[in-house]
Amino acid sequence: MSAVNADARNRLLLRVALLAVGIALVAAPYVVSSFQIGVLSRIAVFALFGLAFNIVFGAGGMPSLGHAAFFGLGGYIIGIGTVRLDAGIITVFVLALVLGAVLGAIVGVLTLRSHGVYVLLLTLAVAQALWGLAFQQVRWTRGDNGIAGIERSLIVPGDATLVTFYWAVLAVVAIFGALVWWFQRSPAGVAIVAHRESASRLAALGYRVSAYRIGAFTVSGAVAAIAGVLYASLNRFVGPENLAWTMSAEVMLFAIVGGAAFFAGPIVGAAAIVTLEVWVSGFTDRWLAVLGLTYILTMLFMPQGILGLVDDRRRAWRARRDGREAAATSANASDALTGSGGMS
Amino acid sequence: MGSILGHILNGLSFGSVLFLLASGLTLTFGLMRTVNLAHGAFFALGGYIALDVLRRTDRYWFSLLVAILAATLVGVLFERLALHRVLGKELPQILITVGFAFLIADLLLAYYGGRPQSPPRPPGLDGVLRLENFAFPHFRLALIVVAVVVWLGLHLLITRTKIGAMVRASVDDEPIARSVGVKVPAIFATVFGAGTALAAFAGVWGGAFTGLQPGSEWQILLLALVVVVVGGLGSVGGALIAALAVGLLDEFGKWLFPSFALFTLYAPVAVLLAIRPQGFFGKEELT
Amino acid sequence: MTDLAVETDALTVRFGGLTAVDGVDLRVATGHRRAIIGPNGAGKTTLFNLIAGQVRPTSGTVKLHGRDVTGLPVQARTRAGVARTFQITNLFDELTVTDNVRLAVAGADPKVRRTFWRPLHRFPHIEARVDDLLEQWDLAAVRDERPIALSYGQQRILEIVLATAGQQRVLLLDEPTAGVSKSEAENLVDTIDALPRDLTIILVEHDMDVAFRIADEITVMVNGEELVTGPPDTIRGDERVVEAYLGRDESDAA
Amino acid sequence: MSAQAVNTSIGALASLALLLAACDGAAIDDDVDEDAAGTVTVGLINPLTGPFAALGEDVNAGFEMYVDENDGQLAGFDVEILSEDTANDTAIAIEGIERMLDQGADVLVGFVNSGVTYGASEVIREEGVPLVITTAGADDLTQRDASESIFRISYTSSQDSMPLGDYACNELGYETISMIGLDYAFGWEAAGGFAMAYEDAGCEIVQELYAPLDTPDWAPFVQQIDREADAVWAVIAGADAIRFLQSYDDFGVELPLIGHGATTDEQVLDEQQELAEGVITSLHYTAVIDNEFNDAFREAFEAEYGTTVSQYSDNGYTAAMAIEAALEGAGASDRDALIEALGDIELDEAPRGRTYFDEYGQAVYPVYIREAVEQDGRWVNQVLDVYEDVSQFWDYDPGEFMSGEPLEERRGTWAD
Repeated sequence: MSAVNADARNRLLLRVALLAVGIALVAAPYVVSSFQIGVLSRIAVFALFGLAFNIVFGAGGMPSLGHAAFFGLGGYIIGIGTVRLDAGIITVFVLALVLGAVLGAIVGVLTLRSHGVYVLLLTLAVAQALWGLAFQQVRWTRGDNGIAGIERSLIVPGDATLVTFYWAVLAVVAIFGALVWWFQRSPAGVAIVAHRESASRLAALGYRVSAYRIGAFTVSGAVAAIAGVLYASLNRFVGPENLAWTMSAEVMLFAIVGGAAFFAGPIVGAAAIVTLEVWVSGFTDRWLAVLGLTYILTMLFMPQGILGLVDDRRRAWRARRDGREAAATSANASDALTGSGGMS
Repeated sequence: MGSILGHILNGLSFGSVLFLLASGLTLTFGLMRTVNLAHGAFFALGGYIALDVLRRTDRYWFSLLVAILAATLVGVLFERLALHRVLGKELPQILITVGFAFLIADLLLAYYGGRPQSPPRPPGLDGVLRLENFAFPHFRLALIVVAVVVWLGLHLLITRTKIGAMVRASVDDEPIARSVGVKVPAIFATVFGAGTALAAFAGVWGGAFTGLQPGSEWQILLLALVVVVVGGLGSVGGALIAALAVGLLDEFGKWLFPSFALFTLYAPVAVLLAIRPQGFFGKEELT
Repeated sequence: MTDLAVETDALTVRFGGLTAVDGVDLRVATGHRRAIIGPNGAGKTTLFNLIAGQVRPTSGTVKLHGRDVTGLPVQARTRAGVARTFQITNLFDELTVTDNVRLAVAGADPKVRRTFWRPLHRFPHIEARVDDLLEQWDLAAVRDERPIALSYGQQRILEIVLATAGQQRVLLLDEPTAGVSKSEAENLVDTIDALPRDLTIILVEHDMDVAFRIADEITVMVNGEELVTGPPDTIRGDERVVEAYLGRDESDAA
Repeated sequence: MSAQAVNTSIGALASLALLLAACDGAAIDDDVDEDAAGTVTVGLINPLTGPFAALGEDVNAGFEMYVDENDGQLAGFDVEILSEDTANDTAIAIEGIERMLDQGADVLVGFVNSGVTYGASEVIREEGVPLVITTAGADDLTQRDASESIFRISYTSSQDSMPLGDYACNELGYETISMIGLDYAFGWEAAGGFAMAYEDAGCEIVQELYAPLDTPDWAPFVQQIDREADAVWAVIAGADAIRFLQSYDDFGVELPLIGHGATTDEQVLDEQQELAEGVITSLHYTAVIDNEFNDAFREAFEAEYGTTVSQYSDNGYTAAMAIEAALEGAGASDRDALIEALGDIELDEAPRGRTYFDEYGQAVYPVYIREAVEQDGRWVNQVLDVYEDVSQFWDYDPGEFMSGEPLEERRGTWAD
């Protein structure tokens, strides 16, 4: 009975907190500078990219190092579509969803026989191959020069200022973020997590495991491509760097730093890493070294991410309050989380 | 005739460079199950240190030795202080090595600047073998020999000494390995150190071939990964055959269809991984 | 004879040079309970894997209720009515007990199984069945826990719940009491014994007492071959069985 | 479920707070003291990490040195210098630009990678801030995509190759040439400029080869060179240039080698040394231009930084001179005044020689025909000849030049 009360209270707390974050984000332009609006926009786009990635990584347990492929694909769809072919924004979004999903399905099929580090290498190879295509198929991509002049006004109805564009990005991110949330709670979404925990058990329950693996990549690819569309319109540019493997590594870092086992992990991770980058590059050119240290320290001391730490604290606090010995469960839980980000 | 022979020798010598780049990577993976994505950074570290010492002392072999020792030391420290703490966890290992690569490469850039540099060829190997209608540099011939020697050394190390078995036992079950008297930390540090030593050697000899500049660390890593993946993760013999095959393919591929080079390298690797994740010569893994 | 739930014909599988299962002709009538016993390495679990679909035979066929399923993958056999538990507990450790059961129930319903736009807990008919199962198996109190928080006996029970949630007609139990404490094992055997009689059960068991208590018939396997099949009493007195076990035990002890 | 959700919100709130705090720290107050003479804020935007870091460092060093030589003032204005790393990535560059604009940058100087320049040019145009490009070469930045606020003190990719087309055909007497270059826009445009001028001078391109950027082994390409040609023309930069010359030497290609200036740039010449001996190239700069301004620049730079001057440090240095001249002309440091004045500047005391902008914002300057030689123990690009007032359109009519097919798209058509 007290559990029910606590549950209701938590729900209420959650809604209030979400509302507060939402209001703060929407109202941010009235408080912060235009530079900071740019940074917030970037965080929002990366958060969506991270959510998409985490379907495969955190939930599905498949370490992709090739998600830049979907992200860059989305960028080139809006780049080639609007700058070279005069397509409308609806077409761009539909194409990004469809082609992102198709590429996702292909990658999903290719990785069916792979596990762990082999998934990582395979996805890396696919993304690198696409990078090579983008670099060399100059007639379409303009190669190294990339495609500039992507209009932000495509996404914003009416007047495209930095602020209205930011709101538009927030809206798109919120919509697709909510879709990812629904997806992850659906039977298919839960089955993807279950496949990570035990593929043999899932198959014995009547699920075709390969379909759920492919499904994870498909949905992930589609949403990542949407994030790529937003990123290209934020920069008004798309080039081979949108497909670079460092982009794939960075999105993995977002998920891990935030906490891959949590839905909001990639959001928190994107906010933390982008903020760190912006802050560090403000006073030193050695921000790559700082980024490198971040990778190392995160894996050594915070493998379950920021939310994992928060979660541990909360469990410990609650355990103390309940006067229960909680060390064991907490330790177990965090072990499980660490493992879940890894190879199944 | 001379032209075909030239192409074959070229392909083999480039393949030998690829094998040198990949040998340390395949060693650490094969024995420790650790994918060291900082491999390219150790390559650069070796190359830059050798150049630095050479400029100060003008003694080639001394600078080569210093570079290898210094990189090995860094590798051993890195293994002890960071990598060892995530023993057996693939993903944390991968991200830690990525982070270390960023760190090392950025510090190298800060210290040595960004101008392209190139460690010199070893003394005495500057010449060119010239036959009638055919020229081939001594250094490239030497690389082929060195690749075979390195392969032989690794092969013997793994099959003829107990170290291979001890390392594998330690990876599979550290407590048991400890209980039968294997000094697990020392073994891992040694193997990782050997991997970085090979990377540093590749940085000096392979570096004389490929040059050094910011970004080399990833370029070299990606090349090495292709070789290691094609050969089969952890298979030293596989890596040698794969390196030579990729070298020859690259040679003839560029000769026949020069414009698709980047794409042609990665697309077949992706397909190979999809069909045979363990590569051509890797052992099937039960997972 | 059409009443056979499981029927294998000359079922054989080789791994490299090793013949793990060698020409086994297993026939289990619908509603019967069959135990498969034998020394370690006799091929019992492999035989299970062949029936459930985890392993494909080198030769021979597997029929379920008269239908040839030899070429079907695991999930298709599950849908054809075979359920199984695993020798080592095999649950979704990061999901709650409820979600474990939900997935099991949803697995039998293609419409739900393939849904990706509606939360798993918003299917009333699934929820009703999940609640029933949790009640029926005394798991309601731990429904929000992760499996790891359950006792080992409860985990084994949860496995049986998952396996039977889709109302399968053949249940394969792979050493259900292995690693379970004496008192919990007792409880577990009672639970298995109380399963509906129209459910065909095949179990691999090390513990003779359990096998003899549950099974209507017992098959003894040695070196991948079927040594003898018969009612418990016959088996108990069969010299070949004693010899197989004793011979094996001696070599084990050595 | 709900526990996780609560986490979610706590985490999100915490990170938002973190973000706002950090951004606050990053925003430097832009109320620079406005004394009588006024202040000009210059934003340097160059790659300081990644493969082009050395180029960015040299540009920044050249720029800063000129400002230092003038005691931190240009035309009586106090100079405040901001600097951001492009990291060779458009998004990072844009972020840096936005930060500098936030901090009140009046003029931007930089860019090495043309793609990044194109990507960032939208922001720059929109903000109406003048940009002086110091390396990025894409022809169209000052041709088909020219903008009144964008100037370029460095070359267009094809500009410096065209004089050598004339020189190779008419002075060196090579009637047939095989071209080899890096397979990306810079390579195609540089090769296109050379080929067009060379063929219009009456000679013939017989082969066109391209190798990908970062080609580890140049042997397969070098061996394909047509040995029947009179000479080889190359455009290969950075570490590729070292590897290329090594292979060219190893495989005993006996043909004379000429090329774009980047092939034996001062940044790689120290490594190439005798491999580069006798290679003739064209560029708007060389460290050994013989005039008092260049002598002073070279000596001061080498004393300060300990490395050789290069076209990049010259580009940075000359960019500072251009901004000084514009401040002088405008008498003000606001963006519009600077844009207006930059178009009219004329630099007579630049180390490279007389330099001014054409109506598209592209520098017109002398182009040197240079030969790599060893001089007093150092390797330099000695001046053989000079073409004064070289425009990005060479001797062609700008309208006709731009109505033709872009040079980058003519890749692969020259040898036919």
